Amino acid sequence: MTAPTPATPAVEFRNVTRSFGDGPAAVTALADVDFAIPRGMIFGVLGESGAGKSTLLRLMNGLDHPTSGRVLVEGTDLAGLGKSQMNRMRHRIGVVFQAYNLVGNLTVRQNVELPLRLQRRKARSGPDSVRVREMVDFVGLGHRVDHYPAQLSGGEKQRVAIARALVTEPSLLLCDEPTSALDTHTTSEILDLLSATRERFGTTIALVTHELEAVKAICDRAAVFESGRLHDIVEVDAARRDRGQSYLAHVREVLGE
Amino acid sequence: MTAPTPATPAVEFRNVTRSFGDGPAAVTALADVDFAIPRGMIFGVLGESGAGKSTLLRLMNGLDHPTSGRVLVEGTDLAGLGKSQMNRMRHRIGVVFQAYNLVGNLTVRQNVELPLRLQRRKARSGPDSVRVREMVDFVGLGHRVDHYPAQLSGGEKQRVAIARALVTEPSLLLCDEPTSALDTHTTSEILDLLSATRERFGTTIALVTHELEAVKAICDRAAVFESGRLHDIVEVDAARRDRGQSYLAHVREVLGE
Amino acid sequence: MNLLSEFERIFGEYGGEIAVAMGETGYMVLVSIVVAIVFGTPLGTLIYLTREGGLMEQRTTWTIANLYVTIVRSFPFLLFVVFMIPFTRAVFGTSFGTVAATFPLGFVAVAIYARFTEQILLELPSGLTEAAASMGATIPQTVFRFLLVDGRSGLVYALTSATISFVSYSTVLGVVGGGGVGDFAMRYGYHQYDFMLMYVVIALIIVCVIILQSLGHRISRALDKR
Amino acid sequence: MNLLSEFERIFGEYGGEIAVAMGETGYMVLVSIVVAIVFGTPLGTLIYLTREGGLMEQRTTWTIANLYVTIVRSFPFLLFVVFMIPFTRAVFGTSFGTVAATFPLGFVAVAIYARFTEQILLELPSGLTEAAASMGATIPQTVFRFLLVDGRSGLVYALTSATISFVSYSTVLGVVGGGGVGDFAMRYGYHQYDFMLMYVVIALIIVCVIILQSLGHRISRALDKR
Amino acid sequence: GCAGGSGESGGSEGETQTLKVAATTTPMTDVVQAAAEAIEGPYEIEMVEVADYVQPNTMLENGELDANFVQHPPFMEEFNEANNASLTVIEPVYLTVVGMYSSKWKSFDEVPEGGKIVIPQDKSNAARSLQMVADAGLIELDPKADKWTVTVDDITSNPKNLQFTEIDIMQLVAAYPEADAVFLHGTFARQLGLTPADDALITEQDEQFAVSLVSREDNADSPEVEALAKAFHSDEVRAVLEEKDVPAAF
Ligand SMILES: Nc1ncnc2c1ncn2[C@@H]1O[C@H](COP(=O)(O)OP(=O)(O)OP(=O)(O)O)[C@@H](O)[C@H]1O
Ligand SMILES: Nc1ncnc2c1ncn2[C@@H]1O[C@H](COP(=O)(O)OP(=O)(O)OP(=O)(O)O)[C@@H](O)[C@H]1O
Ligand SMILES: [Mg+2]
Ligand SMILES: [Mg+2]
Repeated sequence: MTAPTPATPAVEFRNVTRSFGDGPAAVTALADVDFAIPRGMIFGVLGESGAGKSTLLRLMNGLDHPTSGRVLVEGTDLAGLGKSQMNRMRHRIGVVFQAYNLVGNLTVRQNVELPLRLQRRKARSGPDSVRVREMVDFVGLGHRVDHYPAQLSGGEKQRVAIARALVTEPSLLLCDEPTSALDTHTTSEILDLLSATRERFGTTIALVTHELEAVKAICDRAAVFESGRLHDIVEVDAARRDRGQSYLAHVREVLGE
Repeated sequence: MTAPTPATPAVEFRNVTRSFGDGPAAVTALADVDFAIPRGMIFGVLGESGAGKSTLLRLMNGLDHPTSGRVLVEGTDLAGLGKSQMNRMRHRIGVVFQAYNLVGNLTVRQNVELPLRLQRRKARSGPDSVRVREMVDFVGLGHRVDHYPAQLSGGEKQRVAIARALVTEPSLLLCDEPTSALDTHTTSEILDLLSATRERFGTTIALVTHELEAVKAICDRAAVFESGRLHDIVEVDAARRDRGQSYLAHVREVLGE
Repeated sequence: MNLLSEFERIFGEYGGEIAVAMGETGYMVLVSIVVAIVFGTPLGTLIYLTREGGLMEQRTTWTIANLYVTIVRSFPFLLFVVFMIPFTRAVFGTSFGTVAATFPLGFVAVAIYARFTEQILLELPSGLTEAAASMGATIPQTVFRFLLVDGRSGLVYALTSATISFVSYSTVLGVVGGGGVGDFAMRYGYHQYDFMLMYVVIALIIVCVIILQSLGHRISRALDKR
Repeated sequence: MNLLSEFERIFGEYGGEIAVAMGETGYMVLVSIVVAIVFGTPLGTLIYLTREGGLMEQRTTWTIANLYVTIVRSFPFLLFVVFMIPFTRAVFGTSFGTVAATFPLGFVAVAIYARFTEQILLELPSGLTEAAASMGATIPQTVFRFLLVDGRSGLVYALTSATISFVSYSTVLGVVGGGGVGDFAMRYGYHQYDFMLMYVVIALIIVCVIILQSLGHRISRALDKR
Repeated sequence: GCAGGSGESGGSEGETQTLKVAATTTPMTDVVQAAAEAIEGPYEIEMVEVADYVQPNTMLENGELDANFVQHPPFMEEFNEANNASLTVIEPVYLTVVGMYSSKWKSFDEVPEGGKIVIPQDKSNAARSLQMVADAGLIELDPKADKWTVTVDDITSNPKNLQFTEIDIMQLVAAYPEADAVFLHGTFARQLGLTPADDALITEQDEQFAVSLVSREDNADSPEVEALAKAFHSDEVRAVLEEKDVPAAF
């Protein structure tokens, strides 16, 4: 399962360093990171807690800026973009935050609709409204569309965040531990969805995760970070993939009853 | 590895139901749940997203109340406790929240010290201050003691939350996906710590997690929930436990390079 | 003194005038509320956006907007009313009467509510603006679809609180013939030492404000889904 | 008119009196700040705690505390000063002078700041009180070690905002011989038609307030680590 | 010129012309109301109630009013001088009996060392009260200073070391219970159940302090102000003043 790799990569980091604070309390979140994500690839980002993974993603859509070095998305240096150019760029980038960042006073449906509205697509009717419905159904919250985030469980919130990121069919998708609060079963469904999204739209996906199983399941390649340094880039052996088991059966198998 | 099981269980649920709202939008988070956690046991709680796991934990320390049925902790019905009795009970219960719930204006050290301060133990000096230091060091944040939560990564925040829950050496520890934001390596260290805590203090631990590996590694028994119903209770086969591998090696192994 | 017969006397003798005065106060306060929403909310949002580290950091704009709010709020109100007279006259052709009196009150209302708005927005979690940015929201979109959405319950509660200030400020407007219940209480009660009348009217004001307050409270709670 | 020579005249002729008046205002505002912190913060916290769905839900207490705040804030201030005269006299032996005038101002300061405190606490995330409860924190512990800790920047900023209100209110106190710069501006500027003097004094007030405001702003930012 | 006059004036013949007259409190407002009933010709009076003594003059000078009825001539002169204005007295209407009152002492001689004397803060009324205290022999005033514009600074001798507090006219009543002596207008004294004759330590009823109908130089001779003057001299007004126990100045 090799993704198409046209000339310009979807994302390119050129000697990127990002540090916070100065003096003895300074923290170097990323140190001289240099790599590229080819278009259409599902790219895993691995690393221990605090290794710089979230920082990496934030740099990819300009929410944060490198202390030195350059970040290019689809060949464009983010540092060179004006405000509205940046906004247009971001319309093509979906993000699932580690902390979800849902809008508390909007219902599930409204949260998922939001990015479409921002892009002035008419979400009330037409194919977009169908798409909103589809996404919410897909993440298993069809019966909760009119509930507010405060009424949802952790995993349910995370699923809303995923639906919100996917609803615009972005060409680049940044996922920060998108299944951390999800059980194995839901996780594998989400991973399937990510995989299918790439298949159908050629979406490039950067996937931060601690679950090696997830990397194994859908990533083409994964970068391993250690204390801000790019330690290694690992190619995933597609042959070792396996899936499709009932949840309880899986539990029993792993726990050995 | 069987835990001691004295007569009164650490936690007991008697036909507990918890539902939210009414009418067609009503959600039954837990339906007629009946089980007990013997003292000194590490008890896994498994279940898909929205199955009722967080609700279960919240009921165990009186943060939430059953719609019907009774919750007993160490033989005491929580519904019958007065305010100060409840507080004293809670002093013996540590909680790691799914959303961490750190105090944003307190440093790492101050956050960890907090439960000791509340119990009017002198944390500035004496063994408690050593213990704070120890816990912070243990979760690998010794060099970040004076940083604030906003300066930490997701996993680092989670580690502070764990240190805070453990610092008082509680007799009952409630962990809501305590390693969801942590990499495999840190996760296994935390699991070791939980295991050692039980060994040393006889702490009863309720561990909500999606990581079957975690259950396999340290739990004695696990309950599987499905849409609010207790679906099954699984005994963990201790023989199948295995651990101790370098992180990268583990990555390579799982991903098959 | 027989309280009931006192009430009878007061409402019998002054009932009509009290009703007119209530109407005047209602007018002044209502206009202030509208003006506070229409100009105060944007001004407070502007201060929030252009502040150091804000989404639209812009020192000059911030300084001017912030200065307006600070100056108008710290100007002794009675003197502010006097200060505004030439402008009031230029706009309304007259400097007295309820309508003209509302003009200076409007400026104060805007300043008060702008500050409230800023305070509410400052308390919103940073994840909210982060989410907006990540979706490529323009500044207006960030404001209307994120900040004001999650800030709405706080804004409504603050508007209630501000309205109470407007009522209190409106009582000073008797100086330029603004009328209103406050002025009525002053005029008949205080200046003519009919203390019973004065306290009855004040009680009326307070009752209205309490109703307003609990209404604002209720709406605010209903709007908060977080 | 030569502005410089006007200034010379004003400060030459009234410099000493302006200094005294500034001192009086400083006294009134300082006392208000202290009283607001000492009584306003607890009162606002009490309203927050005893509200419907609050940590210490208690209808009667909430109603009384909330009523106090609403009534004092909506009472036309000048009339409130008059209303308080008997009490002021009972406490201070006199109802005149700066010290006595500060008495009614104190009540208003408490009410204003209590409402601010409540508003700030309401905006804090629910995870905070949840964490406190889970650790078995008593109510005072929840307040001092959680709510006031995470609310501190908002509280400081609100105190700045409230202080500006106190300055504004203090100008009304001239009527009971409270003195202060506001009264000075009224007396010499307005009632004796020295408008230049009036605007110079107002400018002085505004400059002081701006300094205060930026100080409050700075402290508030420094305290916010969230 | 007639700089605006009153907004709705200058209508064609047969139409009623509305005259705006400002007043602050009773008994002035009662007088204006009585005058409104008494006025003859194609005029009607609209009373503008203003809770302040400066605004009626500013408004009148600016042509927003046709006349006002809030003050005595010295107060008006003070305004004219300070603001370069051209207000002019049309008719004195009633006399104010002012006095110094005390809740503690029967006569000025009993006022102790360091006694607290509360007086109004506006210049003319302040001068009036100081003059009364001087007449009682408790202080001496600079003979070079004008009798009706003296200030506390003109006190040349104060053997009892009396403390003077200047407050708003409206607040004088509140000062009565605790001051050693307080300046009160007749109407305010009556509110406290005091009568000038029985209760005042000293009274004064100088005719130049008659509360007067005031207009501008540019409309003083106009027919409408003439009609106003006549109305303020009517029997209706006299009846109101009698009812309020205020001595008429006409
Ligand atoms: N206040 C509420 N109003 C309505 N429904 C609620 C409320 N709180 C929780 N729920 C619902 O109750 C169910 C159980 O929630 P709970 O948080 O216990 O799930 P969970 O098992 O912890 O899920 P996760 O793994 O996603 O965190 C969910 O469907 C959730 O949406
Ligand atoms: N504002 C800040 N000030 C100081 N240090 C910061 C700040 N933001 C992030 N850091 C530090 O930078 C490092 C990298 O953070 P980052 O959030 O990228 O980690 P991560 O790999 O996503 O970790 P996790 O898996 O725990 O989420 C961490 O050590 C973090 O504490
Ligand atoms: Mg992260
Ligand atoms: Mg949960």
